[in-house]
Amino acid sequence: MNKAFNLENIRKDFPILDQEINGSPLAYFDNAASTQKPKAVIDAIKNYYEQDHSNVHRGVHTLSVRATELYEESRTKIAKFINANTSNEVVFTRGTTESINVLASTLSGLIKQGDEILISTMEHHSNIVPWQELCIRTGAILKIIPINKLGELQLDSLEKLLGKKTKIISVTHISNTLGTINPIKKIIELAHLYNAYVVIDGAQAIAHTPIDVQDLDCDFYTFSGHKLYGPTGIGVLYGKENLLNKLPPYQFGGEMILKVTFENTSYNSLPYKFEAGTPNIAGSIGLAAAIDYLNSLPLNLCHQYEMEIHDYALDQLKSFSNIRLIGESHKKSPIISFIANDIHPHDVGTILNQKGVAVRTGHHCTMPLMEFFNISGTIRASFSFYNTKNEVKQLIGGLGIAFKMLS
Amino acid sequence: MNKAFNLENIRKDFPILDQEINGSPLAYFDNAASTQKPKAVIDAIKNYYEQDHSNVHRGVHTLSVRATELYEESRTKIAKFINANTSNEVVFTRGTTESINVLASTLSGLIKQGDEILISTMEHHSNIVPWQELCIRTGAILKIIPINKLGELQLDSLEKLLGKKTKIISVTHISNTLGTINPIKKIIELAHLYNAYVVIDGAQAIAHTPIDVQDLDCDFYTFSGHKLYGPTGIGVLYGKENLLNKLPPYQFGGEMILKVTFENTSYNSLPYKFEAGTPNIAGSIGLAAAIDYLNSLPLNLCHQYEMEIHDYALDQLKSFSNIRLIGESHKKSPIISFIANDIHPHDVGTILNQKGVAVRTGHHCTMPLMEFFNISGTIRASFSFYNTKNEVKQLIGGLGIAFKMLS
Amino acid sequence: MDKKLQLLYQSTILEHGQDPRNFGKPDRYDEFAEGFNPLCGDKVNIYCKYNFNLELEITFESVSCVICTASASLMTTELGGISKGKAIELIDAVLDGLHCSTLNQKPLSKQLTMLDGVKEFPSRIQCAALPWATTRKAMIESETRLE
Amino acid sequence: MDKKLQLLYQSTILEHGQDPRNFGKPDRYDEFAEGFNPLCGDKVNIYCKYNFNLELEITFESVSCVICTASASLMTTELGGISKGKAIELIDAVLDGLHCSTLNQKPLSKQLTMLDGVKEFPSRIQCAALPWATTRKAMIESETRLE
Ligand SMILES: Cc1ncc(COP(=O)(O)O)c(C=O)c1O
Ligand SMILES: Cc1ncc(COP(=O)(O)O)c(C=O)c1O
Repeated sequence: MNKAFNLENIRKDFPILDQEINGSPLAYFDNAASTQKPKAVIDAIKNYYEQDHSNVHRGVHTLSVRATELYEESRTKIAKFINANTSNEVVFTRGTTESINVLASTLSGLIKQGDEILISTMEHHSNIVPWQELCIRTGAILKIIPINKLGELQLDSLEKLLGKKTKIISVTHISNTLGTINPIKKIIELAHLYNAYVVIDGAQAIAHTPIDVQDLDCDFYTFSGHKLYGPTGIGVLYGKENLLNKLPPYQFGGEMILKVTFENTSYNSLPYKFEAGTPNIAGSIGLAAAIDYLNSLPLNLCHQYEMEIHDYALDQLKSFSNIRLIGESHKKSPIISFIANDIHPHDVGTILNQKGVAVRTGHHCTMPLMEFFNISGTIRASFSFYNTKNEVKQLIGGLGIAFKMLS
Repeated sequence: MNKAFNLENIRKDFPILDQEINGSPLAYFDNAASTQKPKAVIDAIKNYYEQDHSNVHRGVHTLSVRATELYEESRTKIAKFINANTSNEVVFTRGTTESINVLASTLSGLIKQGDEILISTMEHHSNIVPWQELCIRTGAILKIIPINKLGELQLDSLEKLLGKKTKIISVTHISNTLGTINPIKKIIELAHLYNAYVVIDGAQAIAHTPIDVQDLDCDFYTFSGHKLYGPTGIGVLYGKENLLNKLPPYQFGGEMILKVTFENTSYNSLPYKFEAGTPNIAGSIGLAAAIDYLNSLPLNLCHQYEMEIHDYALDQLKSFSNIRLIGESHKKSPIISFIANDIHPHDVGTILNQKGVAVRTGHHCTMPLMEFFNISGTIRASFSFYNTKNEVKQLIGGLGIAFKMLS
Repeated sequence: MDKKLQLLYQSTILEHGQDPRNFGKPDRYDEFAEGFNPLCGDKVNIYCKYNFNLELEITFESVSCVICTASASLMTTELGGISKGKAIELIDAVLDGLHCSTLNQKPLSKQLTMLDGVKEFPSRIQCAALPWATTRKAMIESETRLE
Repeated sequence: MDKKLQLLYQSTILEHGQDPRNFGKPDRYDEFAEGFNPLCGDKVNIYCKYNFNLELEITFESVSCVICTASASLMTTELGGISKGKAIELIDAVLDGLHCSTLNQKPLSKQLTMLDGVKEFPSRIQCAALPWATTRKAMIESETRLE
């Protein structure tokens, strides 16, 4: 890639960024919750509805053929983006949460009482509760891979937890609260020594690091479109073809069947087996447009730039003596979580918003992690390549006001 | 409502209609598969992404508040549209298929071996296969309410099938293949005599008849946004509040929880209990925009007009001696299915499309119904209030060519 | 500085938020409820006790933001010493004022109407409402337990 | 009339579609497979038998559109009397011609290249391909059964 990184041009691609909030320019630092959408994505959805919409897979007429082609092209683009072996390995879901639920539900046939499922202390609720439910249903045991005070996964503890009973390991690639990048390639290698399946929660990673599922050799990888500059309501479940073939369907209805009689029903092949009913056609097309957009950028430079902004913000934050960082892993993505002495994150968030700065405050759907750090929530600033140093200054200025007001 | 029905203006609201297919103007008669979107819906999605997008329910910042308000306003509008008692009774899903799957999955705790589930011969696969799976899981028995040669549900047979063992009746409000309008109010009344729960598949009905869930007294009502002039990837599960409260959650993760620890997790209240993960925010907003749009029309006149088009087409079709109608119920919605002697529907569909006419051909996801009529598929023209008599003439002309070519 | 913010974080509120009254768990209590805001993780525990005059003594514990803590603290100062019936009336007036109308138009003490500042911050209304709703829960649930 | 349509529904195709050759189920057969197109409901049953010279005798039954029926009928006239190896080669050439390249450029009989007309109708390609893919399945699956 010889393309140059041009911040100004990039910002023009995102219409939402150009607005004022409470009289100040918007500084959007809530990218880990959801990223904003480039014009290309919005236009793709608009064009689809204005020109090509119809139901997919079942029609001989032109609009139906166009919609089907666009839908399947999207799948192929996504497969290429994560380097899947075939586009059959890309199942469309509503998002990461549904992807993990599909797995926890359909894998349960392979799980016996006493089997063990491993997750980590830093998981998002979406990667905790489905497995808790699986354990309740099957009598399997949920084991927790611990983390250290820096918010890093303890690989040596993982090695001790692994055993013949380990059937599934489901860990996040990047922590949405701490920013920690987990050594998932190593984890996958270890897990496979014990023939355990590995599920990766890629909700955060997909936007900040290139994903190569074949190189990782992960069994399943999950992510949400809305965190990859794509639409809401669309996500991906990647699974190795032979594994997806082994699993039973998840939902039942149109598209996913081959033949239905009242006595007997047979199922369609991959990926349709997992896509019952009319899918989110516009969502898939929008997600593919997001990927096209990202591919048009110097993506590695974008990732580098995000970390520059992260490092700059971290540096600026050091000027406050009352701040404690939550998450200081050696390998980090552009997310900063912190607390400020006795000041409640919510109050800080409100004051920052009054200054145009959007941060997320609270537990970030990681309550067990909050318990580990013995806090009720954090203030989280999460960055994208469209953020600027000036916005960071705005954040720092806002924090100054908040701290003055609240202490 | 004193508004006049203005076809020309309405057609201008739907950008997709203004195009040529294979050199002829598009005549879109595939509305039962999916309706087209008015500009108001497309703009609502665009505006949302350009101005207000953020993740919902978890933020103190302005965009998050706006997104949440828009999302919840959408729920309220939908609740009002179907006259739900409270907006807590409106759960967002991907579509009808998911709504029925949620029910078949979460109701299974109430079902014992030997219990009976009733569906009808005319159901869509999405209202068959989930119940077949429920029966396999629980040992319940699936019973089929028969229909007559006109494609009408046999109420007297239903009365005979009903009994103490009947736990659930799930029937379609309007058949997507036959156009039959079922007497669901009567069915619900009968079912409740036996304390059976009634699930209504409203996928087709929602666009063609006003729905009042309280008047119907149905326990559950399901429909898809994309068949109501709204976006893909969004649908609704309506359930009576006390019943939804009784059911366990379906998917697990963010939003649907109250508190998570590794030992124990408690669930959020309605409707969030059923909405795990980031929802299809833009989809909900688009669906509400569709409802606003419909409410801006003289909706009863639109429904009347659709039936005029239907009657006109039916009349024109009578000029062909080789046509056999499939579905001749006395109460019908604007859907016409037919076959033409030995000519295969697919061949007819292809030739019609060459003349700009979009119809659906095949089994319409109702294979058991095809078996009942001993056919492999039909040609289906399904109408919307944006269709014109000229388009019907185009259909009739195309059929003439097809029949000449193929026989 | 920002007008709306100053209304939200008035000195009374800040003072109650940082130095709450009636904070703590009593040895003995008649009614109890736990309040939780899943959106931000705020937690409030409410403890109600009635003396021989059937007058309320109310305390709370919380891990919560300034708004929630101040609201709880103000609440305890308002509810202390009145009857349960009166307390529920007052609670309902406040909850209605927060969610539906305004506190200003209600016959409420000046310090309570200050909570109106939260109106400009929709996401914070539930912070102010949580202690009141939790107290209501404590009082009502104990009745259903008695029934 | 429409050029593309006329290419799709050429007289040979219409004729085979309406009066298919080698239609029916034999009393005895060596290989069998059922083909199904879930999109339109088309069904094809393929029956293969080998004579003492190991030459193929192939018949089919179907409920299907003109394109599918004609394709099956044409196929049986092409595959009848040749060896299984040759048959699979031919099948692969046709499937490749339909899905990836064109039949025109392949060393195929004139009547087979007529199926190229389907190329202008993407949703119909699987109609033409179904009988061929089903025959391949019949032949290949019988081998795995023997192994
Ligand atoms: C690490 C992680 N996992 C899972 C999720 C859930 O994603 P979604 O809400 O899009 O289903 C999120 C985002 O909220 C996340 O950050
Ligand atoms: C009667 C009926 N039920 C269920 C469905 C399934 O709806 P969806 O595919 O939107 O989930 C449809 C539409 O295809 C339908 O017509």
